[in-house]
Amino acid sequence: MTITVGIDVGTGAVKTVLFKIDGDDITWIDKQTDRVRNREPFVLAEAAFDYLLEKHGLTRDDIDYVATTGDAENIPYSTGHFYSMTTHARGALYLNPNARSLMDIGALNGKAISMNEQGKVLKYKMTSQCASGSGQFLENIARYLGIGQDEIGELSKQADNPEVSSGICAVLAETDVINMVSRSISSANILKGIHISMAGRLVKLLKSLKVTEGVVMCTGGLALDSGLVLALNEAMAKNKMDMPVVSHPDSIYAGAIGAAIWGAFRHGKLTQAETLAKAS
Amino acid sequence: MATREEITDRCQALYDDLTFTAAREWKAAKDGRHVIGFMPMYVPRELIHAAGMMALGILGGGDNLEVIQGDAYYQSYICRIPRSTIELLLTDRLDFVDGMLFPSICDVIRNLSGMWKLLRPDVYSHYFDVPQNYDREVGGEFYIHELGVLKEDLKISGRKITDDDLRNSIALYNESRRLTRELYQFRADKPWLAPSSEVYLINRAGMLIPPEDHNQLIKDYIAAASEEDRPKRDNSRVVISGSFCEQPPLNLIKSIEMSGCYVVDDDYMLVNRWFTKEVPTDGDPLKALSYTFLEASVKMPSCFEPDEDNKGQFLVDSVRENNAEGVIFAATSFCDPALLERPILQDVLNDADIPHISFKYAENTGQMQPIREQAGTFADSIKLWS
Amino acid sequence: MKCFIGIDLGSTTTKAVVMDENKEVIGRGITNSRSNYDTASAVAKQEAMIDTRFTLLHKKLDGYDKLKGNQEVFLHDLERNFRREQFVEQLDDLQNTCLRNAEGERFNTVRTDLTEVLSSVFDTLREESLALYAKGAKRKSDFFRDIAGGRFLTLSEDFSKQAGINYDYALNVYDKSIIEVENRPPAGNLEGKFFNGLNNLTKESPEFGITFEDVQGLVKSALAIELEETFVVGTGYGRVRLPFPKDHIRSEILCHGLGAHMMYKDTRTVLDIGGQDTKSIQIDKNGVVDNFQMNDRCAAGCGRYLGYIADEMNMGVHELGPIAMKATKVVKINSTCTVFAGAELRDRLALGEKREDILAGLHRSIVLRAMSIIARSGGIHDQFTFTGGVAKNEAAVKALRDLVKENYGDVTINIDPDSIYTGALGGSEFARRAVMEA
Amino acid sequence: MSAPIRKPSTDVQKDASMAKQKAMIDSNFDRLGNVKNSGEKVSYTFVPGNLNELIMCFDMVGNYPEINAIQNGLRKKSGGMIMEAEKWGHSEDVCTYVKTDIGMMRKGNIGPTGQPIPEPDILMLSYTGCYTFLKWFELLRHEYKCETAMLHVPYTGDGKITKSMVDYVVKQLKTEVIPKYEKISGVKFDIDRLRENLANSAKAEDDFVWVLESAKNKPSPIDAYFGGIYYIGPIFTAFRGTELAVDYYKTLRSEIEERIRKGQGPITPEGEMKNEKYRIVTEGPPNYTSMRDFWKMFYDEGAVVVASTYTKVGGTYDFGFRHDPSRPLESLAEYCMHCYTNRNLPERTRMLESYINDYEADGLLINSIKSCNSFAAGELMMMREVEKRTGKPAAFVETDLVDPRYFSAANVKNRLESYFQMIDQKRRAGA
Repeated sequence: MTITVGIDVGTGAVKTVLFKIDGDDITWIDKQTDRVRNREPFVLAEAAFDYLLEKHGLTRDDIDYVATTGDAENIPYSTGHFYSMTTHARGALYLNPNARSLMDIGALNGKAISMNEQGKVLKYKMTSQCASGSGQFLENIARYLGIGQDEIGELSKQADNPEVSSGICAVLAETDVINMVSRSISSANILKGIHISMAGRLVKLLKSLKVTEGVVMCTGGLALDSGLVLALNEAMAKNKMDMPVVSHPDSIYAGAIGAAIWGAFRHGKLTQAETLAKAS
Repeated sequence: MATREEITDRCQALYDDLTFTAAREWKAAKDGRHVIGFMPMYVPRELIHAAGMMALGILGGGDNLEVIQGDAYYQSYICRIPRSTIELLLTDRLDFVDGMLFPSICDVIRNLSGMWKLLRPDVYSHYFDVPQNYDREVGGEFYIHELGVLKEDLKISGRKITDDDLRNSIALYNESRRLTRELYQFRADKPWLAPSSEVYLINRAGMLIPPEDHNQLIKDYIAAASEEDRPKRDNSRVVISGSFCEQPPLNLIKSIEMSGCYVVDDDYMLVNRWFTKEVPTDGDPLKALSYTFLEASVKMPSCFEPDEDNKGQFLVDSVRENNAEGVIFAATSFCDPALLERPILQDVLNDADIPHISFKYAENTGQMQPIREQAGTFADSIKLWS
Repeated sequence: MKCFIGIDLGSTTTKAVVMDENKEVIGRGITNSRSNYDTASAVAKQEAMIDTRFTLLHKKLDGYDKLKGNQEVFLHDLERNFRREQFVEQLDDLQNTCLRNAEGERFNTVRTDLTEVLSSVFDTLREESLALYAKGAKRKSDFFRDIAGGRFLTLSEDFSKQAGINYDYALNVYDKSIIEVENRPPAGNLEGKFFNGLNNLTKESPEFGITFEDVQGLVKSALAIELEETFVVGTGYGRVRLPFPKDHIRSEILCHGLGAHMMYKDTRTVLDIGGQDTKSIQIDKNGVVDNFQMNDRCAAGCGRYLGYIADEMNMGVHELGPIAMKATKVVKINSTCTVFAGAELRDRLALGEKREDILAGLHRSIVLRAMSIIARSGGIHDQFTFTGGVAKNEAAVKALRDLVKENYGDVTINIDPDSIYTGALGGSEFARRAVMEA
Repeated sequence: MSAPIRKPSTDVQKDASMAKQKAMIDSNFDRLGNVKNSGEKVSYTFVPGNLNELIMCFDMVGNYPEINAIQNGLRKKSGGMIMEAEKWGHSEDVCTYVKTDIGMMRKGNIGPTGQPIPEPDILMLSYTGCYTFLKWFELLRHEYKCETAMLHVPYTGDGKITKSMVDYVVKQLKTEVIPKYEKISGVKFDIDRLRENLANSAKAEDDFVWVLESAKNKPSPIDAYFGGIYYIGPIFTAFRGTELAVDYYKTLRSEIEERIRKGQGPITPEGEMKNEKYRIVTEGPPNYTSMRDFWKMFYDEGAVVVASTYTKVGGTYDFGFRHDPSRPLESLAEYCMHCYTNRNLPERTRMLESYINDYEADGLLINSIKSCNSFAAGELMMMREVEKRTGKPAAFVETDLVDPRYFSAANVKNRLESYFQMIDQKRRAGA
């Protein structure tokens, strides 16, 4: 039996999970999210780590593998680091065994990743260049419109005549939105417009991976935005891609989960190698 | 003999020096010396050398040059190398250069040749065309003529190039290409002994100092590096493709390695190993250069591939020969030749079952996180699945 | 009296200038542009008209012996008191709006606590307003959103913590309410605010030896002068959205050129860094535009860049400059994208660079972009004038001075404290010419 | 595009050439759509440096991917095609002409008029003025695995065409292009047929140049940018060398002679340009996806384009070049090298300078195109030079040929308005 901790240090939040893994028997023991909001992410990470251990009566020595992912290559108490696409793929598969691809929608860029049934990353595509259509942009606009992060999804779903901004640059797109407000376009239609353009970009990424089967999982900070998930499904239909895009209440933990699971896997490999070395 | 640190420190200093002190000093050391700059692609450096001149590679401004004038001349959707090169020119960092060659790379560099003529009408500059037709009678003849024109132009050195001069220079550059290939082979064999950032710096130094000096430097490096005991990491082996013109910041090369990849082949500064075989040192030297160009050039996106079946095969060959596990397409943003070629190469790799990833960079890319992320994921999959 | 008005509808702020028949500027007003352009120009105009009243009052007080040469100070203090009246008025409005928005369904579970938090926040804000507008106090901005907003965020975080509720709620209520408040033109009753202000002033500063009754009449008469909107010219980014006929609209290039010429008649090169536009303009000795260049499709390096950075660091945009001035070195920032600069900033912080050094780098990178645009338009010709919102940022000005010197040597650099009004000033002159020189 | 406002007596003639032009362009699409029945072989090639006279010698029908992209842009179909190509892995950074074509292919290769575009029997890589072309046809060859003829046209980097360059191109025609065409078409090359075609070309070219130069009149009877796009259609594509083209330019010329006689300005989609307020020279391609909006911005301000470089992409005839039946292959070689973007920057700058002076223009407007580096790289340098040499102000806007994402109407309008107001202000100050 292996006890592992997965720590995902992201731009917006630090996610920490505790797992007990025994071969294929994977038990998720606990989880913790801390929004960064201008605090020091590494301090948050360590605090969350210790908090979870204490809560379950564990010490650092009890942990077989501390696996980090995200912006956490340099955490001193980590056993090993996995890059976020590796961990999101595995996490998505854990959350939904039918997932064969995922869209990771973060604050600054989006990624589409395809994987096999064991969670191995096959292909991926990232957005780049300019930040219009990023999660950060959506957050800025929502704040400007006076809409809470958790309200965005429901509101966007009420859109009746979405207004899509043409802007390639986030700053200019922001002005487009201000112009929309001055033309009395409703917040619902503005948000939906942004969702549509984000979804268009993401589905474009996914399409280039040429995935044709399985479920498309949403992970990352924006996975809980139901309006975006709807827009993604609409964009899939428009592109004649016959796969459902789904989210999971724990989607934001995908990276941390993946890290914990890969950590256990790697731990197994390492102990095996050690045993072999001792034997010989 | 110099230690590995001393060699790489010297190369790092050459790399960091945006005023080209080494070339300036070479020029100042003797009256009548001339320096000819060239953009990063094939130019017949043998001719320049034979004329008693130094061929100086102009590879942009890197991530340490503040570009003001250059941005005034270029729109945001043009790659970075021409703008930093203009900046180098307008800030008098190239004031000692006696001529500029703009080889056949792309539309942007081609137009840069005209900008040079407008900005520095009194300094020799020339768009150096190479044939895209590989028939000796057609492209070959044209190219011999182009070489002849250049040979004439280089009379600004005050020295007439004899055939023997040229044969000697060819021999010297044959040696340079052989050593560069040896360096690459050394790295492919033992990548932990020759980190890519070091190999890059050694290779790059060849653009900035005379070939005699550089040949010795490569030898010294290989000797020093082979002596050392450096830890071998659990890295995956990759080939870099698409970086033939604008150079990545050194941090990017380091980041790729840090995130778990050993680079075992690349297309940085191809001019150092452009010919895949020796240029004959007997017979008519211009013919020798021309025919070798037609028949033994490396493959890269600026050159037409007449045989569809052969398109992209070079990359598969490189992966096989170097035991690589995948290919990283690292192309400059807005680089039409590299980015348009990429889908074809990816198809070829897919057919050969070779995994690949791709990202874009600029010479001044400041954010390495997305790059580490991608290279790291690539390395992860080796770590987890091998 | 005849008033010629120029309105510069920018992407972040809207400015208005009132000019009289004699080409004298008698009033200036500014507001956030935000979502409603009509409101923004109405507010800016109203503010300029208020400022005009002060100018008129100034004229009335000129020969008023009882103040013994203290007219300037007196007026300044009166204006400060007037502003406080205005501030409290808007604060009340904001509080009411917040409370109304807190009625929303999503606050059901926390309403009691939230209402309490809000009340505590506003009570504190009202108390603080005295100090905020006290004699000699420095305010970081003239905008209600900036003054009230920054403090609101800090206070509500503290009070939310005490009340044990998530700070997001208060934040959300604020975001909803501030827009409503901003889009409501301030209430009319000018005289009331003048008199309240005057009343406070006479109590606060007995040293003037002036009673309320002493100047009440003068104030009344200054307010009674009829201000005729003789001709209004609109300019700026949003000018096409103004409900003006075509001959009342001028490009901001012409207006900035002319405005700069009016401030400095020997200026030849004008740089304006606005919210999402950077313009470099070459003008001749008459203020006629010879050439201009603007940033391209991407808004990299414009004023909004600083806004993003400020958001990223959770501070007001006005605080950036002073921090950057403390830098001991300038960290190189390569990202030209406004939004990605935030990511680069985090990268640098993670690498252990100091905040002030990074900020110095960010300011330099903005100015570098501007230098390229200047170079595109033909370089700098003596004298050089720097205008726009960013001209108020000392770190940007420092970076500009350094770079101008590095690239063009010793050049006279003009920066007027009122440079943000340059476009509106040019507009008002166009308005004056349209009538007086027609 | 909606129909121009018609005025009975005068515009009937205008419509005659317009209708003729449209019928010609459409007829080529018809011919392409009908190859299954006709059995004609299909040759793909590019506009700059195209060898239409030669291709005609082999009875082949020409398909011009650039023209398809333009037509798809005008019909607002290009945006979806570009997205399609990007979905298939093409970078957002690269040329949208290519991506429109690849996207069209991926979507079933239905041409802009709704007719199918047949697969190529041969790709004629008339590699002129642009490296992107090279990659473009390598991509198509990768897809279709068909015969490809590569014609390397040397760039006139030093501003001149040398004998070695001409020999090189002629040799390629003889050893690469003609044999491949003979093989694919089964038709033996007949140099006399080529001479005949070239003679037709030269005739049409004379009238074409006359049309372009008619803009020297005040007011100009034509718009040499927006209107010019229609005028270049036949001569830059499948019709150069045909009698049809000779006829078209004759008709066009007589219409314009009539307009000059009556002192009329150009016809625009918004109606006749009544008051020529500004005379402008343009550099760079237009934007096709919002062409009407773009043109209207000129119309609203009374700006007429009197000379443009875009109408020289398929040959700089106004600087003296004519196809010459007496030197058939040499003249084809020289034609290729004479195309606008195959000229070096100093030459291009000189051309612009002479346009400003010869056409008595008020200034230079550069529409810089995101997709086309051949045009765009260096335009800012040219702008400065032209300003310096002519003393006339220049303005710079950025759009794209066929990518609707790169046309920001508010942005472009703001700049154009500012520019025209500036010229106006200067004029008043000078008066």
